[in-house]
Amino acid sequence: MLNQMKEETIMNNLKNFTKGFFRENPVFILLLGLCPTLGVTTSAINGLAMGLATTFVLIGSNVVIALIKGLIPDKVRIPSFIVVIASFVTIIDLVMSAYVPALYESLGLFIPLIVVNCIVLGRAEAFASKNTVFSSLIDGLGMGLGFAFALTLLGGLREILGSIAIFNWKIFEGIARLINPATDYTQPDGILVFVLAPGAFFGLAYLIVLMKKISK
Amino acid sequence: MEYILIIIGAIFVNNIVLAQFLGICPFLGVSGKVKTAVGMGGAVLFVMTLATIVTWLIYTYILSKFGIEYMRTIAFILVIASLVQMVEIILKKISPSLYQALGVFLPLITTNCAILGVAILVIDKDFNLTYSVVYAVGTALGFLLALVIFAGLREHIEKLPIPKAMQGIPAALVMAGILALAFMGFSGLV
Amino acid sequence: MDIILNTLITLSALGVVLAVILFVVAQKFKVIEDPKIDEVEACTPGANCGGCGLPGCRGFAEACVKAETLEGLYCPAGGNEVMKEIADVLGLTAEEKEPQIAVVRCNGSHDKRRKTTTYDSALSCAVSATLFGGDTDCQYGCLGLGDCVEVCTFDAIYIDEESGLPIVDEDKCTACGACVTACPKDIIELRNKGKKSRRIYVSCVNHDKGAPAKRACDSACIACNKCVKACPFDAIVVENFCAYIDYEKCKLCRKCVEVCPTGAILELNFPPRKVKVENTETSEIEN
Amino acid sequence: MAINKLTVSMSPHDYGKYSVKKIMSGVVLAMIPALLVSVYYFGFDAIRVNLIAIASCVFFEWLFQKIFIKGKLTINDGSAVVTGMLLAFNVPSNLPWWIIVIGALVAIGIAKMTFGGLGNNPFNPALVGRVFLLISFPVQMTSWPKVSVLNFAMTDAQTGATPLAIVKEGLKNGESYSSIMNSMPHEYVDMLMGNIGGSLGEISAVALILGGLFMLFRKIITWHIPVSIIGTVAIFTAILYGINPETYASPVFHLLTGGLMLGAIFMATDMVTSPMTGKGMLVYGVGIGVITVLIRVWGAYPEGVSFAILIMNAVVPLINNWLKPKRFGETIKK
Amino acid sequence: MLKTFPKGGVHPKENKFSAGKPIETIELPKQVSIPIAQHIGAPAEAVVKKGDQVKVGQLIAKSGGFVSTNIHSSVSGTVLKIDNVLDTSGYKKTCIIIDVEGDEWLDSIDKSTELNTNIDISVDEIRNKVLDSGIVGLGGATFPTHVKLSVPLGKTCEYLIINAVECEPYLTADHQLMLEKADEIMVGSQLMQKAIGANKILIGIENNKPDAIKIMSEVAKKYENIEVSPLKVMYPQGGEKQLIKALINREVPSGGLPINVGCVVQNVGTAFAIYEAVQKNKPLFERVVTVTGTSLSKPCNILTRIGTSTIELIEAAGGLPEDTGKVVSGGPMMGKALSAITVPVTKGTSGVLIIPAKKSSRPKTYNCIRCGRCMNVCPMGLEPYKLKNMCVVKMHEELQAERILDCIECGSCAYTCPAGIPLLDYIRLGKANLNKILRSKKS
Amino acid sequence: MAKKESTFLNMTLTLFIITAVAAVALGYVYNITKEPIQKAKDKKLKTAINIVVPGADKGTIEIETVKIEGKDLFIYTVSIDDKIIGTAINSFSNNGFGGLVRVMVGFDENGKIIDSDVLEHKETPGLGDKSSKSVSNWNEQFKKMDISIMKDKTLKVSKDGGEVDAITAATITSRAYCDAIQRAWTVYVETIDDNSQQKETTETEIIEENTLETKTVDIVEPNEGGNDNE
Ligand SMILES: Cc1cc2nc3c(=O)[nH]c(=O)nc-3n(C[C@H](O)[C@H](O)[C@H](O)COP(=O)(O)O)c2cc1C
Ligand SMILES: Cc1cc2nc3c(=O)[nH]c(=O)nc-3n(C[C@H](O)[C@H](O)[C@H](O)COP(=O)(O)O)c2cc1C
Ligand SMILES: Cc1cc2nc3c(=O)[nH]c(=O)nc-3n(C[C@H](O)[C@H](O)[C@H](O)COP(=O)(O)O)c2cc1C
Ligand SMILES: Cc1cc2nc3c(=O)[nH]c(=O)nc-3n(C[C@H](O)[C@H](O)[C@H](O)CO)c2cc1C
Ligand code: SF4
Ligand code: SF4
Ligand code: SF4
Ligand code: SF4
Ligand code: FES
Repeated sequence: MLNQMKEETIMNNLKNFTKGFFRENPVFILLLGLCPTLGVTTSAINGLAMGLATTFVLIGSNVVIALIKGLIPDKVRIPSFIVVIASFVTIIDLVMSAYVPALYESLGLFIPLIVVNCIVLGRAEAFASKNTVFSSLIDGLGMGLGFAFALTLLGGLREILGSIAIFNWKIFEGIARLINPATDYTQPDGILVFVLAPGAFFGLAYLIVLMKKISK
Repeated sequence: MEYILIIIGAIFVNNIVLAQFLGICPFLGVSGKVKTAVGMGGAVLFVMTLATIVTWLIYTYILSKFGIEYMRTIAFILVIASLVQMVEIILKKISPSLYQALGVFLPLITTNCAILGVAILVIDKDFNLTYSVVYAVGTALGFLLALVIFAGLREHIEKLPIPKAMQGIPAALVMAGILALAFMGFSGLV
Repeated sequence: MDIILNTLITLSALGVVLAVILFVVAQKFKVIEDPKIDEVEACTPGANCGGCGLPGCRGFAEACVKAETLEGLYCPAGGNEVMKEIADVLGLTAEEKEPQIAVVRCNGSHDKRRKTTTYDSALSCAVSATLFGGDTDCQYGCLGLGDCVEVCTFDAIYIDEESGLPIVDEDKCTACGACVTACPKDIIELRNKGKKSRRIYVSCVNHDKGAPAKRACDSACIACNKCVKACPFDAIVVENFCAYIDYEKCKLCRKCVEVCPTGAILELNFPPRKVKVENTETSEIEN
Repeated sequence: MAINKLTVSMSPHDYGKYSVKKIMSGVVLAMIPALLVSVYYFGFDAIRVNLIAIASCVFFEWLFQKIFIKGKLTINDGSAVVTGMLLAFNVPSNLPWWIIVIGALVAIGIAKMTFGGLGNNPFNPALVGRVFLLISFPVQMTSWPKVSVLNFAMTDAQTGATPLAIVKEGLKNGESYSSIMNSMPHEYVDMLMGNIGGSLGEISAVALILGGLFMLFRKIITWHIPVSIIGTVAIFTAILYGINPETYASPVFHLLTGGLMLGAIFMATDMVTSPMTGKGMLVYGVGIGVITVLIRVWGAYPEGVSFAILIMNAVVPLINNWLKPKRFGETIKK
Repeated sequence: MLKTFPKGGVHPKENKFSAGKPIETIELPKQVSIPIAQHIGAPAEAVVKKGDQVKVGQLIAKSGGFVSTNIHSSVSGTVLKIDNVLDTSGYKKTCIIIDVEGDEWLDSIDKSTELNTNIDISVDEIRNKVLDSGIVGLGGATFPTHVKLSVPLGKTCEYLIINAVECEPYLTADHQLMLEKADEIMVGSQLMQKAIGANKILIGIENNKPDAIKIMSEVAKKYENIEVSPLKVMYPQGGEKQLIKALINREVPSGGLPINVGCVVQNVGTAFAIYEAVQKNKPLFERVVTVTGTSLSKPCNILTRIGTSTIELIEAAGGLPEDTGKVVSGGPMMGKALSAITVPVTKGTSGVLIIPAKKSSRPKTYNCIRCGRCMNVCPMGLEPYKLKNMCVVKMHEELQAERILDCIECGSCAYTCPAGIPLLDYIRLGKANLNKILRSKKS
Repeated sequence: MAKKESTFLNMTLTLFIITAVAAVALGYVYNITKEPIQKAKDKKLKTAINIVVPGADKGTIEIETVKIEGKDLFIYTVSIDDKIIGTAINSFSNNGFGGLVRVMVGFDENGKIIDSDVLEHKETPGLGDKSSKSVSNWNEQFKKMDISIMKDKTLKVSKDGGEVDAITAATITSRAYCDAIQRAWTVYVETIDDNSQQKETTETEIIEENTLETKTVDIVEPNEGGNDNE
């Protein structure tokens, strides 16, 4: 009996965890948090970093909010949540600028803007304020990783098309080096649009189409 | 002249939506109809200007004074969130007609990252108060322009037989992409 | 340490000040919308088919949340399952409905209904219906231009190339009724799905007298009354030169099917009969 | 008795003489003079670029129709050919084939078929393709081969800049307009006839105007758009030139160089992406003219017609909403 | 410069083959089917039953309401049955079917042909006679004329406009009528003028009928206050709103009637029918029909009894050509394609047009290329391409705001569209749907 | 979950407590990260200088700020054991394709360029960004350039009759780069020449190698203006 219940919660948690990737992917399906999605995804690594930073905030705020949900009067719920979220954002902001300054710089303005990312507040409202700490954590992790997944995918796509590279590894040049380490081959530029603003829109548009097809 | 250049730059060259990627959610969300787009744009213009002034003052006279600049994110968002609320209440009292026009959009603005983004940008750019206000107005006008143009486009294609897979957001994003491409023509203007 | 102190003072002051302000404006802090609406909306299929008669799934969710009982509120697309979920969310009880399905009451496939004219206008049943009775001599039958197909959000209905008639996909149709309203000829009807999806119905709606009806279409109902006499349960009436089987009364005995001289009565999903029957061909169309 | 089954259709039962196919083939015809000029000056390369562009546009049109719009195929309406030709007209004649193919893919795939094909695209496909290429491959897209009469040998032609680029660079370096023009290797006559560097279809103003007149005559286009664009550019640049003839180029120069004629006559007039009413067309044309001059004079790019047209394309729905035809019976209030 | 309406319009090839052909009569048919609904408004109610003997001009169906009118027998004989018969609408409708026996007219009808210009008769009497005789507008809409002759309270009518435009290609019935019955038309017009109290009669004739203009102008001199205006040839000048605009430069407001600008518009045929009804006591049971077509050997104008099968008219015009693809009741722009050539001629049948198979199918359709041609030719200043799209996606409120109900269904838009889009098909559908919605809102 | 009743007191109190807790927590984190942030900044600066003046990371750096055309220009004098090994100048040009371009130029004691690199720019990726070392080796050509020999000339790209090969299709950026170097050199010459102090020097500070770890020296941050995004 007990076992079964446990199993059920595990299954539930697993569902909470995986839904963020496809069925309820914040970017492709829910269309939330599009600014960082478009703004920072000039490369896969940027996308991944942004995604992970958001994940951190999501987990943190979800957990804390799930912890204190019973103590907060209804009418100051939102401001309280915002404070919690903003605190985590500030933490990640400080930490990143201290330990990964280069990455921090390339993400720029978008780190503080995690505060207004609708996913974070949305999750706090819709999930964490109603569920247990543990499942909120799982939910935050799932959603966050789903977000990171989307950003990495888009970043990867733009990087491949725009600079013919993936995770900063230049594909043509890399292959040429693998074959002949001494080569002085420099690869041509990619399709520049994809590292610029329009490319972000195009990339996301067609990824959404693709994702809808896949998740069907 | 300088102010005009800031405004032109903010509207065309570094359009907040098409070049800086801020405020995309409302850009996609509230651009179904030209009428609502104008309403939202107006609300953003109003709140963005106000929020920029208030946050600039708070930053310069409180955070900076105490040496706690790092608290700006948390302070700004708190201020913006309550500002929006206050605006809503006050508007309702003093100008019901304006409230009717803007009211529904106000709550959406709290989570519009363009507002917070501009508040932070003017700090980053070390603008003084006048510059900041001009910049905020220009940016908001840019948002309004992009939103209205885009709403026109979306109203137009809504009536057309777009392939099923592309309907809605994907087609809108492609149009936004082409629009961004076209707006690149303005680069170097300022 | 003074940094922490400064932070503490500033932020707390900010917090308190805002709280005071917020108390004043407390009522209005967030979009006042019952979060239950979202929850209920999440339960709905999200197809926005309008089958419930309300503007989209969100409209339905709002109505559910507002309503005190779920009576009269039914999501045909989601069926009883969804209604149960919604009821659970709202702590109410859901109405159970017998599952229904759309049936197309026209048997006039290309080979049974000869074309007398060529239609050459916009490919829409509604347009065609404003122009004339149809490109066959039957002015009641299906026009075959697929307005019903167009409106179905579930891809549950398609035009069969060979017969030129719409066919409802049993598994996909949710009985939302969109096609029923779309058909300008009022051919489509929602009927109880029946046990094991077995159904019997008169697949014809023509109101011509027997002779012209038969001339126009081989499997028209000619109002011969044979089925009325054959039905042991009084489930069949003939009105305006056309028979109609009441699905509440019909017990699926299939006697009427056997006696119908034109094969206008269709039976669906029955096991094959042991005894030989003449007009099996009619059931073949749908299967 | 009737031998045939009677056809039943709604009125009207008679039809006018225009068809999409005829209109499109009319545009192709109108482009022939400009094409001939480009062949004259760029040789075999002009043909090569045109063929590749047209073939790939038609191919992608076919492909995307297969994917997106199952069922009826309408590639034979000729619009893909027009798009292909105009794309070719808008690129340098020495562009590598794969870049042309990418341009065609963008023009047809992204700008046109995404929206459901002919007539649904809010933006001019050929221009989307061109601007996409310009921004993606600025090196290749801005190396203009020098013109050389009837050069059919496939030698690597020398590259030179367009008059607009020469003037822009010169002005930016602080030279005066008159001194730039003095050292400019081209005369106005060259610009009129096409003896200048540039995209392969934009060089000859005369050939383009000829095509425009043909289209006007055949009622494919109306005068509103070309006249308002050209007029606006002329007036705007004349004012600037009047203010300071040393830092601003003359209106004649602006009219004859770059893609202005090509844009005003062939690209801004694309009915799919331009306003419906005459008044709307005038607003649209003035908008294009103003933006073109803004970009040419103060922007980073030497040429702004493509961008201007695309930007005004985006405004077309608003213009259409705003400037509607006058309704019958509107004057008297009920 | 000849007058015309300022905005829109097209000029299709005129093809008036039957112009100048005198009005002929043909052999009586063996059987006629007379629909009880030949007019706008409520159908008439049959007052005869199977087996009844009827005479020519005898009332066989009584007006079924205010906007409705009487139907008379066009032949003498026995009522065979009352049954559903396929008619111009494409549907089977109730018809009174009469077997023809001889040609016995009611005694009250004055069969003489001499002109009676005496219009010393009261207004009420005119209206009653018009109603009794079952007169409807013969210009196409078949609107019961007695309704139009009753000017609503509070409105005054300055002009009676006689619509002799006949802007439809091919058709020549009105043209021929003017050539042969100019005087009768004038008297009929004066009767109407009297009924509505108009000061002046304007007759608008398109410039492609110079002979009619000449005769009518000449005859008009004999009467007071009648003016004949030649007009530039432009379809759809015959539409009453366009005609009013062309003649007196007034615009009927959206949703309004001509009476809102002080006009009543009547067709020449109607004027002649009123003459016959009032002066000769002759109900409306026959009319002039143009039978025409490029492939027809003898295009002609025929005076035919209502209820005659279309095929008999075609036989009289030289028989149905082998390659016939489409038979249209009316002109090519507004006429209705028939689904069978057996349908009976009604009061509204102004012509029968035979179209060869080659020309009978519509042009290939492409997507709309937004060329704006439809908009430029729309005489009502509408945007047909937009209306069509909105009709397809069922945006009914927007359709109303875009004034779809103003569309006069002239077909200029569909005629001119280079993409071959059946614009009018969808616009009609949208209008019908919108009207349905509006009606249900009202109730 | 039952909703908590909202009263004035508990609302204020809750917000107060939450903000207080947040403030303390953040202050704590701030204190922890303060040093690493400072260090990261210093390191960034040092790395940047080190590229153009090798050995800077082991030396002491003296910073001087000069205002030209409303923009700050920084002069870093690098010395090891009081021996000046070179001067790095954070110079700029407004004429880039995307506007401002900042270039760090290192001069040896003879006024020869040791090396140079772009610090900050808004040029187009794939074009103008080739001026950056991390993207291409285009700016290698400035290495060891003896700019002093052109006392009366300005540095120009070959297209304008100069000696610098422009980046393909990015002449504008190349010109801006030359412009920045030219400016750096002018400033360098002026600061070397003690007499010519017309330029208003705003501040001078010293970062010393050993003290860096402990002392919090307020470096004027070179990266003002911020990199908006992309
Ligand atoms: C619904 C309807 C109501 C009308 N009511 C009147 C009326 O009250 N008085 C009148 O003089 N004409 C009336 N008319 C006649 C119109 O003015 C017009 O003459 C008739 O519809 C035929 O015109 P058409 O062939 O241009 O459509 C009415 C027409 C319709 C369709
Ligand atoms: C597009 C269009 C064209 C018309 N053309 C004619 C015409 O050529 N001659 C005519 O008598 N009526 C024509 N009508 C009908 C007139 O609008 C109007 O109904 C008629 O003149 C009224 O007279 P009636 O009631 O006597 O028929 C046309 C109507 C429309 C909508
Ligand atoms: C999208 C785009 C971006 C460009 N970016 C730069 C740039 O960052 N730096 C630059 O010098 N030129 C840039 N250019 C090119 C300039 O417009 C100009 O053509 C070029 O600098 C002239 O150089 P050339 O003389 O080598 O042809 C860009 C061009 C395009 C189309
Ligand atoms: C006058 C005229 C101008 C045209 N101009 C263009 C053009 O600039 N670019 C293009 O892709 N297609 C052009 N077309 C072809 C066609 O309209 C275009 O491909 C549509 O935009 C595709 O939907 C033109 C067609 C016409 C009739
Ligand atoms: S077939 Fe008809 S009832 Fe069934 S789902 Fe489709 S539209 Fe609804
Ligand atoms: S069932 Fe009705 S809607 Fe469907 S194709 Fe037949 S006529 Fe059209
Ligand atoms: S919309 Fe109506 S009125 Fe206008 S042209 Fe078309 S059919 Fe005629
Ligand atoms: S005429 Fe045809 S193609 Fe042209 S705008 Fe109208 S509907 Fe579109
Ligand atoms: S993420 Fe920027 S507005 Fe939503």
